[in-house]
Formats: sequence, structure tokens, C-alpha cells
Amino acid sequence: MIRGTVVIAEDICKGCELCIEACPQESLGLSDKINLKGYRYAVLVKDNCTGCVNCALVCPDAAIIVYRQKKPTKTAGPQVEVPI
Amino acid sequence: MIRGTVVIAEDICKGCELCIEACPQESLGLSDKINLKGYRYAVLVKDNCTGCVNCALVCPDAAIIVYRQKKPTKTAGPQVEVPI
Amino acid sequence: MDIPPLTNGYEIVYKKPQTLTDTPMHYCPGCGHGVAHRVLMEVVEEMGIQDRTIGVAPVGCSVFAYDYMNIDMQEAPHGRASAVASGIKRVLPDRYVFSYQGDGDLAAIGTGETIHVVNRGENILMVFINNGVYGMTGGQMAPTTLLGMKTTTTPYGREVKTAGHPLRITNLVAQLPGACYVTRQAVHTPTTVRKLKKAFRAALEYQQKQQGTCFVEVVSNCPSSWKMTPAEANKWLEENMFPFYPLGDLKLPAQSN
Amino acid sequence: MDIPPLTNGYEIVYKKPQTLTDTPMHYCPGCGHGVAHRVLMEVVEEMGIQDRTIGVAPVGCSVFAYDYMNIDMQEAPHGRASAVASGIKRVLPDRYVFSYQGDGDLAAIGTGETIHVVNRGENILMVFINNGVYGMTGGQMAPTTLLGMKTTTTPYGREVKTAGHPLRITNLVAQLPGACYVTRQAVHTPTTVRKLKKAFRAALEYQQKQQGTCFVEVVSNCPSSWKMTPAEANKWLEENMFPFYPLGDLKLPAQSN
Amino acid sequence: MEEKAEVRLMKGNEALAEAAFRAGMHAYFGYPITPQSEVIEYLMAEQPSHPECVILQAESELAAINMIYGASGAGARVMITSSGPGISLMQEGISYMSSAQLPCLIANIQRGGPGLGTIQPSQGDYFQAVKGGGHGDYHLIVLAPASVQEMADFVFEGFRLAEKYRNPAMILTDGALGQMMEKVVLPPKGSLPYPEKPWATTGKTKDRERNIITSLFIQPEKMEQINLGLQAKYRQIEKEEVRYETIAVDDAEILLVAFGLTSRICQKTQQLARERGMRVGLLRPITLYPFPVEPIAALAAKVDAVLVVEMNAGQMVEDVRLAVEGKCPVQFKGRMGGMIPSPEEVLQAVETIAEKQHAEL
Amino acid sequence: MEEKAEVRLMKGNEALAEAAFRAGMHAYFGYPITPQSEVIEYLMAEQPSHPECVILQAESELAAINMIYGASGAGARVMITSSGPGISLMQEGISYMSSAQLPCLIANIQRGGPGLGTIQPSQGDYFQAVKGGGHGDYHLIVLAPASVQEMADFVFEGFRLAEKYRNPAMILTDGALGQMMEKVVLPPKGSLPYPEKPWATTGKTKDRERNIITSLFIQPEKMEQINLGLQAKYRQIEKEEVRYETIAVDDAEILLVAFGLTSRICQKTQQLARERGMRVGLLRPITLYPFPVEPIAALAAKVDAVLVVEMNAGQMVEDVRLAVEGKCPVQFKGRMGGMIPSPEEVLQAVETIAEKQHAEL
Amino acid sequence: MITSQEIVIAGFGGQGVLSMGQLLAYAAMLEGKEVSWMPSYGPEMRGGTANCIVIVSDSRISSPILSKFDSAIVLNQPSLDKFVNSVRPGGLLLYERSSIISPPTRTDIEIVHVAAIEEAHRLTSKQVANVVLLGAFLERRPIVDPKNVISALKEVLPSHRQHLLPINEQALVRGRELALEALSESVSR
Amino acid sequence: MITSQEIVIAGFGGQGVLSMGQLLAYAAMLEGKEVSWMPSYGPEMRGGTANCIVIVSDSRISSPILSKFDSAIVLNQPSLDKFVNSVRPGGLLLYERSSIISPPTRTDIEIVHVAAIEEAHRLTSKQVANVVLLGAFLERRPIVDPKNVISALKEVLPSHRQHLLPINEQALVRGRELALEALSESVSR
Ligand SMILES: Cc1ncc(C[n+]2csc(CCOP(=O)(O)OP(=O)(O)O)c2C)c(N)n1
Ligand SMILES: Cc1ncc(C[n+]2csc(CCOP(=O)(O)OP(=O)(O)O)c2C)c(N)n1
Ligand code: SF4
Ligand code: SF4
Ligand code: SF4
Ligand code: SF4
Ligand code: SF4
Ligand code: SF4
Ligand SMILES: [Mg+2]
Ligand SMILES: [Mg+2]
Repeated sequence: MIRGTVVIAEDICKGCELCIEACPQESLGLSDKINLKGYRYAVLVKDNCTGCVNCALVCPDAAIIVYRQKKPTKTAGPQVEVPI
Repeated sequence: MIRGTVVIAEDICKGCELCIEACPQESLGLSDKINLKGYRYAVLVKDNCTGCVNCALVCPDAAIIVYRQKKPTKTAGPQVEVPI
Repeated sequence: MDIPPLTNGYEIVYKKPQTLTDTPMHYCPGCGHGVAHRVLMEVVEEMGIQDRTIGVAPVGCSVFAYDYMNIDMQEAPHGRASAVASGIKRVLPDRYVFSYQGDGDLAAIGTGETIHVVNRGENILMVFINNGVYGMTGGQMAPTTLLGMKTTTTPYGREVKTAGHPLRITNLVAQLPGACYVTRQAVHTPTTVRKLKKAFRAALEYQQKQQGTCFVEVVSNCPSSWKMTPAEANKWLEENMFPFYPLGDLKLPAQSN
Repeated sequence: MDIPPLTNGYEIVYKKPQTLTDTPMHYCPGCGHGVAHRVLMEVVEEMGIQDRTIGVAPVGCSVFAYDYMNIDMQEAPHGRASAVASGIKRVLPDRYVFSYQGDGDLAAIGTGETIHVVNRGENILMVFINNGVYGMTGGQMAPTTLLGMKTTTTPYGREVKTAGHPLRITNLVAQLPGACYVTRQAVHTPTTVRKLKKAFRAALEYQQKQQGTCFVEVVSNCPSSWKMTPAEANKWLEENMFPFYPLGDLKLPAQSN
Repeated sequence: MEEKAEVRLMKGNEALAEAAFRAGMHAYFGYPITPQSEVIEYLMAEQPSHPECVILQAESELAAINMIYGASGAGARVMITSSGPGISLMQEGISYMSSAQLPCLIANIQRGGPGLGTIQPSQGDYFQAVKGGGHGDYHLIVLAPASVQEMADFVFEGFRLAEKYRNPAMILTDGALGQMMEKVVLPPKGSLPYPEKPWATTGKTKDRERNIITSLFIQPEKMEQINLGLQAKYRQIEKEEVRYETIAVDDAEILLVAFGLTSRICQKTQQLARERGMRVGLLRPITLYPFPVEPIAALAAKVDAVLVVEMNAGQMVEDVRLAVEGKCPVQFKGRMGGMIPSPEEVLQAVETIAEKQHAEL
Repeated sequence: MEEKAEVRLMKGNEALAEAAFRAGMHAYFGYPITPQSEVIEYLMAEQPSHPECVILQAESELAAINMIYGASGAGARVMITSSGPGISLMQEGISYMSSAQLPCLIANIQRGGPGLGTIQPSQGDYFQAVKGGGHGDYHLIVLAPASVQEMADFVFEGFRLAEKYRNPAMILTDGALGQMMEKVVLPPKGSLPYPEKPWATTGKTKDRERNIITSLFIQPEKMEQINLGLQAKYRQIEKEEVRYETIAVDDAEILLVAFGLTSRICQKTQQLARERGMRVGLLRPITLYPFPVEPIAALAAKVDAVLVVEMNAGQMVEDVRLAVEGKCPVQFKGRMGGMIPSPEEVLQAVETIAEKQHAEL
Repeated sequence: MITSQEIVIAGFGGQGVLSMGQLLAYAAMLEGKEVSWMPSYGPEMRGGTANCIVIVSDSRISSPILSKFDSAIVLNQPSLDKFVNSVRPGGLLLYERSSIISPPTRTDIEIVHVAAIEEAHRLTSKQVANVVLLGAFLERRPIVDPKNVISALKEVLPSHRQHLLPINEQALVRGRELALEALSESVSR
Repeated sequence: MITSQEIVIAGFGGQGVLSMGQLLAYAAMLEGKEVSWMPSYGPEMRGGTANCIVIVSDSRISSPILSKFDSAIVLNQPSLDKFVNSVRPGGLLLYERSSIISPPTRTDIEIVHVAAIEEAHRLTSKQVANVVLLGAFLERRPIVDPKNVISALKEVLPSHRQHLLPINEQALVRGRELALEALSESVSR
């Protein structure tokens, strides 16, 4: 399984939970904390993210960056691959 | 053949000639005279009108009244028959 | 107009309806507006609804329709006749209400009103006189002007690139669920006049049944703007307008009761 | 938004495009506008046309789009975005021009402009966000509001009799010869987002070829006006909006070169 | 359904809407825009209790004003409401209605402009309302409420005047008065009689000539007659319908002139000023057209200075200057773009004038 | 294509159209309406000689003004023309453009109103043009030509001022000036330079921030700043751009004030009056906004009376009264609904005033 | 040579009244004069009567709209009735003979009539009746050189109608002659 | 009993700030007083801060918009910062304790804070925190009889929410008690 991870901008997130709905791995949940705008924001709750990008695709606030483990076979250089 | 006739309001007529075009009997033509509005107006030029109403139907200025010989078989009373 | 006394042994088989006034019409010789006016008023007379019919004519050559039609009428701002007619119909739902609009009015500036009035299924009759130009203002391009046709604002002929395609708004209207009866007719021959009369009659009868908007397009002429004699104009109409605006019904009401 | 340093051995596979500014969007949580903005800007970034793209957003929730899209933009009067976009495109024919309009804007007050812009085949992209309500003004009925749907101006549910039918303006637009590419998409799942992106890309590529107007409807949500959570809203959307506004292409360009 | 007078705590927009029902409105056509959407929302919610009244959300303000045109021409008592941009879109229709002499009530719940501006309250549409935003020579009867009570009362008054003079009437108010709540006493339904409208297009019966609603008179001689008729009507309105209110003007040295919301603010200023020993009075035009020219002219002859306060760049002040005709200095204090002047800042303006006045003595 | 200055006999509408080409117009969007349809007809006929210029017949005036908005925002030099009803429909767009500070040239070839009215010439849209027919506080720069030559010249002037101040400019004229022919000297094409428009939305290049055309400033504090900016601009325009013309005012006892067509008529009256030994002068405001307040005020202090002549019910006369401020009586002579006053009937009005003046001596 | 004239020209829509005025104005402009041409706005949209006011002057023209004229040229009875009293004493009233049933009776003005339509028919183009009248007018009020009328015509005629120049030139000359004849008639009478 | 008060109430959008003001105004109206309630227009379309000005008076109310107040009731820090200096000397500043990080330091006004949110949770409905505050306010400024607040509530609550009356009644009473406690605290301090 490919390993991935996400970084969610907690100040931008509005806690709409659409990413949580969209994640096939159920990796995401709402934090108990409230951000400056008064929203409970989305956080990684499990370490099983595959970097499938689903969450980022549906995020209305463009709050999610998705990372994926580099394929070791590939040649060097940080390639940004945009899968859609 | 049914016999008919038409009465054309010469002051209303604009000489568009559409009645002349529409008459299957070629009964109509333009007068040589000019009416108050400056138009040569339509007149009966032949005595073969059948009262078919075509001319009146296409007259944009509602200038034509069409008459038809009463059918003698019918019972009394001046019946106004509107054929369309 | 005084009706001459019955010629001996003759009877009147056709005369102008009482629902037209005696005011001579200002239209150019051979203009289809006059025929459309008369036919519509014949239907109003025959249905006996003069006292319950209210017409709306906006700016366009037919702006003076109220001088000719012997019924209560309103003159509407350019493009808004159907909105005005909706306003009347909503407060007087048992009256017969129609709008009488040119192609510039109904299909250019009034497009939004046209679509929404029909979409709401306002129980009115919309009469749409399509003569392919702005007659009243001197023959400018209308949305319905054919490609290649010369008008005062397309002096080298209408081109798709700058002015777009002629708009068959009646086809759009026919697809709206609010439309009850949509038909395209003409006024240039005895036959088409007879058919138009049937269409007007049907439309007004449907109105009573509250089934939605009835829409009657009349493909007409404008000898003055087209710079033709009336006969030439009618020929040109058949050869050029009809292929693009074919006559016939575009939508009939679902059920006939 | 600062992008965190690459986690060791990881690479970024998805991030916000540079064509979006860092200004947080004012939209309600879960609102589809944000996704549509982002996807459109991703295409602009990927095509490398930021310096040649001009957007027009009229009044509606997306009125502040210029705060978020990092391109030259104009804010248009209600309903007139496509006219404004036409004005831009006509004087800058080599630029990519799009309008971004809500259903109130494009299908109610702007109906006339919508029909005529497409009919003229203006070489622009019209993005049409159909969320079935007037979001910005507090959830009033839009032309696209479904029958029975409660809004602040149809508190007892939309009824045909008074308010008419929901209007599928995209279907009308698809029939105009000026339309090049007409499609209906959504933004509520990863799959629909991917498809929407393809649609935007296609539309902008067609624009270069001057084949006419491209029209992309996005069936979207308005959790606030619908009084639902975002997840509920998206479910409701699938169950109620899609049957009436089915997704898919309504018109593809004649030839693909 | 007869209802009794009733006391309620209501928003101005709601009071206006409820009053319209009670004033026997037959039809309302409108389009949402902040800050007046409560009007149509209230009407839609309450419509089932008033089945005789048509409430329709049009596809645009343009369609709405023309539905009003049609319905009014058909004899109905009609109302339309909007704000800034929406009212601008109605200018052609308003000019038509003025010319065709169709009664109707238009409410402009003003917001800050020009353009899209803000949704905050403003008085920036005074010129448009009073001088005529549409083409040609015409006047609306313009009423400026200053309380929620008047938001309701002027609906009755507006319908009454509109029908009396066969002229569009306008309630020119603002978002603050639309959104604020106050106590309001509502008159019972049915208390405003319907006048005869023999000119209405209700269907030409045998016993009369056809009725025609039109603003087209192609012969200039005829059109001039129409215009002279309108002007004669306006002179009559100017003679008979001027309304205004004064507070403490008898001994005033400085006269405040303000309408609508700012008149309320100036009332507070006037109190504060009196507390500080300054002789300040207030005149509030209630009708903006017809404008209270004579009362202002009379007071101008007695006071040292006039201060006009508006939420705009200075519009009514022109009418005040025309009334004052140089008899005393006329100053202006305005806020714009949705900003509301506070009583204290108006007081400051008053103090500056007072000081200058004293310095000149 | 450079063209030289050229003398032609042209209709006012044609001169305006031809001048627009020569002034380097990039785009015209319009809609037919009498009495100005010659403008778009001329432009369409001549467009092949000006391939750089877009001429488009829009589906409505509303669409047209918004195409103008877009094209102007994109940096183009743009013009739109219409008459009464069409101009009323543009009021929202004009308010937006004023707020967004978009230069453009609007010509209103006035006809008799209100409503559909007549197609005869009129000056009934003065208030709409000068006080602001749209919502909010804004001003157009308003130029009033009085000859076919000026119909051409003011196109150049209008574009120049509009671009200098980033403000819509209007040519307020009438159907008679639009239809009449006079000799006109046309400046060569290319004689009006294009200013830089760094604010235009032409595509955000790497070297600059994105450009935004908007009139929305939701924060009232910000919107007030926008308004203050506009007002400061208007004060500058009032200071620098007032234009007027005087004839025989030095020893005048009676001052005629008239603009556009009526100023030509008054010129004849002035000659006739002098022939009869009456000391009559004429002041013609060329800019209606900014209005020549000071010159009128200065003359008002010297003359016995002012007579304002307009083809309306009395509109500019208010601005004259505001300028005169009671210094002398201000009389008004107007015709309406498309009627044009004759020099002789104006003379009669002058004689009446003169008699009264003498009676009072 | 007179230097200034205020003229009204009136007739039916199709009679070339407006273009006659334009031609005169154009010719005057070619001579460096100030000119104005103001068509009337008839209430009719199409057809009906038409008229225009032409002013030719050496100095700046004030009102282009007048109610009194130095000369009137009329081509039909309604126009004659309308303008007969608008001619200043000593002024000129020129009319097309066959179009007028009841001739004017004023004695304080110069009255000239020519059979312009008849003459035009003789010249085989009824279009030029207006030019015949213009020739007659210029004989009585030589405000511009007839040569310049022809130059003006050259300028305004589109290329496909330039072949009409000679016939117009003839018409102008014939108009002049007819006016002279009319004068000698009235003198001899 | 005091007879007139100019009050500002401010907090976040969802905290019931506007309805608290309405309730107070309604109650005062029931007592025959003149009232006005003016919501502020935040620039935000949704969410963000909200406030309203309530004026209760025995005589006709002039300006419904004020910049100085007799009392301020605030439910969050931004509102406190905004309005702390708008309270007239001798006036009242009442705030929700848990929502304020940096308390006010003015000494020329009366400052009262109650833990309204905590109390509301205790009453098992966080919706009533505003009513708790209203109770506390009325203890310090008895401008209306709390009974009339309940009557007002009866009038404004839709039928399907009438069951909430008792809990609101309790909230009002608890607010009053908390204010008394706060007072005795500060007195004892
Ligand atoms: C707002 C407005 N714009 C323009 C006009 C000018 N106008 C009058 S009628 C008309 C178009 C007429 O064309 P159409 O509707 O096709 O009617 P037709 O004369 O051809 O029968 C126009 C543009 C107007 N009166 N009002
Ligand atoms: C002329 C005019 N009328 C009305 C409005 C008020 N208004 C602003 S946005 C809007 C409708 C918004 O709905 P939609 O276009 O569907 O956009 P959404 O907010 O749903 O995304 C309205 C009616 C306005 N700004 N201008
Ligand atoms: S990238 Fe895929 S797996 Fe990872 S959190 Fe997002 S949706 Fe879940
Ligand atoms: S989709 Fe975006 S905004 Fe919504 S909860 Fe997830 S990260 Fe937050
Ligand atoms: S009625 Fe028939 S036959 Fe007689 S004239 Fe008319 S068309 Fe000809
Ligand atoms: S159709 Fe009518 S108007 Fe035309 S020529 Fe015949 S009678 Fe005359
Ligand atoms: S201009 Fe055309 S449409 Fe108008 S009356 Fe003449 S022929 Fe008919
Ligand atoms: S109101 Fe609706 S459309 Fe607007 S931002 Fe909120 S959810 Fe989105
Ligand atoms: Mg037409
Ligand atoms: Mg929407």
C-alpha cells in the first residue's frame, strides 16, 4: 500500500467534514479544539492515509495538502505529480 | 358558378395589390386614380367575382366587403355566413 | 366605414369585425400587422369576449394597436409586454389577456420576460409577429434576421461571426413545461390566414382552461424595411423565411378537455 | 498559506494552485463555490494562462471571487456577467474570458443576456453554479428551485401554479447554434470534481479555437439556505437535484480540431 | 377578513409588508435584494391569510415593475419594493407609469451606493427619487418615514395619495429603518376605501368606450398637453400635500433639517444641544416631494444658520438652498457609503456653526 | 489609417459617429432607438474602414451598457448612445461605472418624455443626466453641444475628460441636433492620444498584482472612503472643467441662460432683442456638470433678471437659481413634449420681463 | 449677390424636399458660407409631409429653427397653406405649379411658380423636379452659384448614380429659364 | 425603578444577542414603554459578530442609533474591546465571564460578570446563556419586570417551542441570583 499523509491548514478549515466523508481510509476526523473562526477543524485521526487526494479534491477551502511517499524506483528530483 | 362581388373602401385602400394577387378570378386591378392618401386603389376590373373571400382575407387594411348571391334554395332572412 | 346596403339578392359574406375601430391603420401598404390585427379581432368578436379581453402591445410598428383594436388595451415599454400582460392576468384571472409583440420586442430586449412568462405558464396568449427586422425604428437587424440579410445595421448582410445566428425563440419556448400551445403561422395567403384564425381561436379557448401560456408566432413581412413590394416580400418570405421558420404546431396541449 | 517543508521521503501530490490567493474564503462551511473556484483556477494554472485570463463574477455569494482568484477580474451588476464578459472578449479577443454566475444571476435576471450571449456564440466560458436558491440574499427561490422545495420566498414549498416550473436553462442553451460545448457537472465527490476539471479544461481549450460559447453548469449546494449540514446537502443534491438536472454533456463541439 | 388595530413589535420592513395587506393591496411583485428582502419574505409567509392578494417573485426588477404597470392599469392596488440597484433598473418603468398616470406604491429601502456599494443604510437616492431618475419631466410623491410606525402608516398614505392623484408614490427609507424594531400600531384591514377607477382596463363593456393605458403621444402638441396636465397636477400636489414636522423651532437660532433616519439622529442632537444651552430646532420634511419650501423659507428668515444632515454627499441640501434662497447660510453635514452619523458628531457640527456665528457677532 | 482634418456637411448623429472613429474609439455597443439610430447605422456602414473598432448591436440597452462596462474595464475607449427610455434602462450600469470609475462616453439624444412620449426633440433628461438618475452619489461629466461641429468636437472632449478623470462622460443633446446638418470640420484620426490604463483588466502579468474592477465595498468605512474619493474628484472637476460661453453680457440687463439647441434659439432672440434696443445677453453652459455656478452668480449681481429657456418643465433653472441665490429674479420659459420654442416666443417672454422691470423702476 | 437667406422647403415625402435642401446647403458650404439644414419631424413615421429649413449666411448661424423665412419653396397644397404666412414681407414664395389648387394671394411678397413636375417629365426623369425648382429659386435668390450646386451633386451622388449628373445640370438650367419666363410673364401681364 | 435605558448588546452571531435585545424590547413594550431595537449591520453576510442597540424610555425615542450607552452587555472579547469605552460614566458593563480573556479596567463604571454559559450548561441548554445574562442585567437595571420578559417570550416563541418556557424562566431567575452573588462578591472583596 502506498503511504501518504495530509497537512490541513487549521485556521482555514471550516469543519465542514466533507473531507472526512470523502476519505476511503477513514483517516480523518474533527479535532476537539476550535480554531480562530470558531470551527472544529479536520485532523488526521489514523495513520493509514494513502495520499489518494480525495479529501483535498472535495475541500471547499483548499485547506489540504496531500503528500505521498516517493516511489524509490523513480529518478531523483522532487517531482510534483498532480493526479487529476 | 356562384356569383359574388366586392366593395372596396377606396379611401382606406393602400394599393398594396395583395388582393389582386390573391384573387383566383383575376377580378381585381388597380385604379388609375389616386386616393386622398396618394395611393392607387384596388377596384373590380372584371365581373366574374365568385365571392370566394380570398381578397378580403389577405387585405391588411380590412378594406374589402365581400358579397355573394343568396342561395335561392335556402329559407328566408339575410343570413350572414362567415366562411372561415 | 359605412357598409353599403345589401346589393339586391346578395348577402355579405365577409366584412371587417366590429372589434376593429374605423381608424385607418398607419401601417405601410401590404404590411402583415394589419391582417394579424384583423384576424385576432375576428376571433374576439366571434367568441363574444370583447368585454373580457385585454390586449397589450409594446413599442414596435404595432404600438398604435390600441387605435385599431376596439378593446381595452395597454401600451407597454419595449420588451415588457408579456410582463405587463402577466400583471393584468394575475389580478384579473378570468379575463382573456394577450400580448402582441414584434421580434425585436419579444426576442431581443424582452427575451428574459418571454422565457419566464412562459416558464411560469402565465395563462395568456402571446402573439409574436416575426418580420425579421425592427420595422418601427427603420429596419435594423432583429434577432430573427436571416443570415446574409441586409438591414440598416447589417448593411453588408448579417454575419454569424459578429451578430450570431437568427434566433428561433419559438422553439425554445415550446420546450418549457409552462407552454400550453405553441404554433407558427403566417398571414400572407388566404390559406395561411384561415389557419392563423384557427390558431388564435384555439389559443384563446385554451386560456379559459388555464393550461399555461399559448404562443402564436406569425411569420410576417416588412415590405418597407425589406425594400420590396408587398408581393415580392411575400414571395421572399416563402422562399427564405419559411425554410428557417417552418410553419406548423410546435406544441399541443397534453389533453384536449 | 505556507507550504510545510517536504516531509522526508514524501512529495507533495496535491496543493492549492498559485492562481488562488491566500485570502480565506467567506463561503459557508461545505459550500460548493469554494471547490468550483479551486478547480477552475487549477486549470488556469496548468494551462499557464494566468496572464491571459480575465474573469467576471456578478452579485451572488461568489461576488468576492476576485479576492480569491489571483487573476484580473471584474465584478458585474446582477445578471450581466455574460454581457460584461462579452464586452471584454470583444476588445481582447485573444484573452481567455469567463463568467462565473449563480442560478439567480444567470437564469433569472440575466436570462436575456444568457440566451443572447450564447446565441451570438461569444467565445467565452460561462460557469453556471446551480444551487437552487439565491444564496447571498438569504435563500430565496431561484428559477432552478425544485418543486416543493422550501425557500424564504416559497415558505410552503415551490408550487407550479404561482411560481412556475424549475428552469433547465442549460437545456435551452444547448440548442442554440452559438453554443460550442455545454455540459452539466457537480463538485461534491472526488469523481465529480475530477470530471469538472476536465470540463473546464476542455472549455478553455475550445475557447482558443473560437468555436462559440462554452457553458459549464455545476449542480452545487447551499447548506445554509437548505438548512442542512454539508454532508446532508450533498446527499439531498444527489437524490433530488440530479434526477431533474442529470449530469453529463448536453452538447459537444461539431469537430474536435 | 376584518382585523382590528393592533400593537406589535416589528421590523420596519415587516411593518411595511403587514400594512400593505391591511391597506387592501391587491398585488405585489418584487425581487430579492438586501436590505429589503424581508418584505417579500413576510408577504409570502402571510399570503395564505390574504388569498385575495397576489404576491409574486418576478424574474427581475424590470419584469416586476412592468407587472406592476399591468396590474395597476387593470385597476389593482399595487406595491413594489427594492433597494438602490433594483430601483435604478425600474427607472424606465417608473417614467412610463408617471406618464400613463398609473398609481402605485414603490418603496426604496436605501443602501450605500453608488454601484453595488454596501448593504448598509444610506440616503443616497434622494435625487433619484425627488428629481426623477427616469427620463422626462415627472415627479413621484415621495414620503420619508422616520419610524417603524411611519413605515406602516405611509403605506396607507402612499396608496391614498397615489390613487388620489393617479401618480406613483414612493416611500424613501433606508436599511436601518427597514431592519430596526419598534412598537407599531396597525390599522385594521379594510380601513382604506377603494376609489373608482373608470380608466382601468378591465374589459371594454358595451356601455363605455375602450380604455387605453399609454404614455405615447406622437404629436408633440398633444404630448405637450399631456405634460401641461402633469405639471398642473404637480402644482396641486405642491399646494395640498406638503407635510413636515418641526421641533423647538420657535426660538431657534440654528435650524437642523433632516429626513428619515437622520431626522431621528438630529432629534437627539437637538436635545443634547438644548441641554448645552444652544437654541437649536429641527425641521423634518415628511414629504420630500412636494418639498416644504415655504416653512423652510419662513424659518430661514428667522434663524442664524441652517444645518442639513444627510447620509449622502449632499442632496436634499440643494432643495433646502433653493428654499432658503440666500436668506441665511446653509451648512451641510453628511456621511456616506453606509456610515450613519452619530448625534454627537452632528452636535459638533452645530457647535462649530454656533462658534462661527458668535465670532461674527 | 491616418486621416486629415476634413470639412463635411453632416447630420449631428453622423458627425458624432464619425468623430468617434477619428477619436480612436475601440468599441461601441448600442441598440436602436429614434432619434439616434443613425449613430449605429453610420458606424456599421463605415466599420469596414475601421477594422480595429468593434461595433455591436446588443440585444438591449441593458446588455449594451454592461458590454461597455466590460470593455472599458478591459482598457478600451468605448461609447454608447441612446435616447430617453434606453438611457433610463442604463441607470444601474451608469451608477456601477461611476462607482468603479470606468471611463466611457454616453450620448443621450433626447426625445420628449416621460414614458414613451414622442420622438421629437426635448431637454427633459437634464435632471437625470446632471443630478444622477441612478442610485447613490455620483456625477457624470455632462457636455451639451449646440451645433453639429460640437457634436463631433465633444466626442473628443468627452473621451478625453472621461479618461482623465476615470469617469463616465455624457453628451446630452437632442433629436434636432442629431438630425440637423451643418458644416463640420473633423479632426484627423489618431489625434487623441491613449492614456496609460494600468488599472485595466488585461490579464495579470507576473510583474503586477491582479487588477480588479468593482464597485462593491462591503465595509461602510471603506465605502465611505470610496465616496470621499469620488467627491474629491468631483470638486477637482468643478474647479477645472467648467465650460460656458457668453454673448453680449457686458452691458446686459436681462440675461438669457440656455444650453444646447435652446441656446441657439436664444442667440437669435438675443439678436432680435438688441435690434429692438433691449440690452439682452446670453450665457450658455457648455458643461452642465460641472455647472458654471460662478459666472452666473457674477452676472446675476449685475443684471436685472435672468430668463432660463429649456425644452422641459424647468430643470436647469434649479441650478441657475442655486447659482443666483436670490440676487435677482429668475424666470423660466419652457416648452415640453417635443415642442421647440421659437426665437420670437422667447422674445415675447423677454419683453414681458423688460416691461415688468420698467414698471418697477 | 445676396449673402444670407432663411429658407423653408416643403412638400410630400417622396418629392425630394429634404435632398433639395441638402444640395443647397452643400453648395453654400462649398462657397465657404455658414449653413444649417434642419428637417422637420412629422408625426408620421413614414410617408406624409416633409419639410426642411435651410439657412445660408456669411456669419455664424444662431437658431436653426425659425418661424419666419426669407423664402419658401413649396411642392404641395398643405405646405403652401402652412407656410404662406411665414414668409417675411418682401420675401419669396416659389411653388410647383401643378401641385397647387388654390394659389396664394399675398401681395407683399414675391410669388413665383414654375411647372417643375411637367418639366421634369419632359427631361424624362420625374426625380429632378426638385432640381428644376432649385434652379428657379437660384435665379430669384442667387445665394449660391449654380456651378457649385453641380459640384455639390458630384460629391453627394454615389458612384453608381454619377451618370445622373447631366440631367440634373439640365434641370437646374431649365429651372432658371422657367423662372425668368415666369417673371417676364408677370411683368408683361 | 429606573425609567429609561440605552443599552448595547454584543457578541458572536450564534449567541442569541439579537433575540436577547428583542426580548427586552418586547417586555418593555408590554409595560407600555417606548422601545427601539436596532441590529448592527456587520460587514459579514453570515457569522461574525453581531450587536444591537435597545432603547427603553418613557418618552418618544429620538435616535435609535447611539455611540454612548447607559449599559453594555457583551458576550465576547472583540465586543468588549469595542464597547468598553462607550459606556457612560456611572453606567453598567455586564459581561459573560468565560468569554472574556482580558477584563475591563475602567473604574468609573459598574462592572458585573456572570458565568452565563456555564450556568446555561448546568440548565442543560446552552441556548439560554443569553437569558441568564438578561436576568443578571435586570437585577442591576430593573427597567422591566422579569415577569413581562416571560410574557414576551410566550408571545414570540412559536407554538412548537413553548415547552422551552420553564427553562427560560429558570435562566432568568438564575441570572438574577448570579448578579446578586457577583455583587456581594465584589462588595466583600
Ligand atoms: C427601451 C427602448 N429601446 C428602444 C426603443 C426603440 N424601439 C421602438 S420599437 C423597436 C423595435 C421594433 O421592432 P419589432 O419589435 O420587431 O417590431 P416591428 O416594428 O418590426 O413590428 C425599438 C428598438 C424603445 N422604444 N425603447
Ligand atoms: C439589481 C439587483 N437586484 C438584486 C440584487 C440582490 N442580489 C444579490 S445576489 C442575488 C442572487 C444571488 O443568487 P445566485 O445568483 O443564485 O447566487 P448564489 O448566491 O446562490 O451563489 C440577488 C437577488 C442585486 N445585487 N442587484
Ligand atoms: S489523501 Fe486520501 S486517504 Fe489520505 S486523508 Fe485524504 S482522503 Fe484520506
Ligand atoms: S473539507 Fe476542508 S474545510 Fe471541510 S473539514 Fe475538511 S479540511 Fe476542513
Ligand atoms: S371575392 Fe374572390 S373572386 Fe371575388 S374579388 Fe375577391 S378574391 Fe376575387
Ligand atoms: S389588399 Fe386591401 S389595401 Fe391592398 S390593394 Fe387590396 S384592397 Fe387595397
Ligand atoms: S415598417 Fe414594416 S412592419 Fe412597420 S408598418 Fe411598415 S411594413 Fe409593417
Ligand atoms: S449561502 Fe449558500 S451559496 Fe452562499 S456561501 Fe453559504 S452555502 Fe454557499
Ligand atoms: Mg419586427
Ligand atoms: Mg444560487
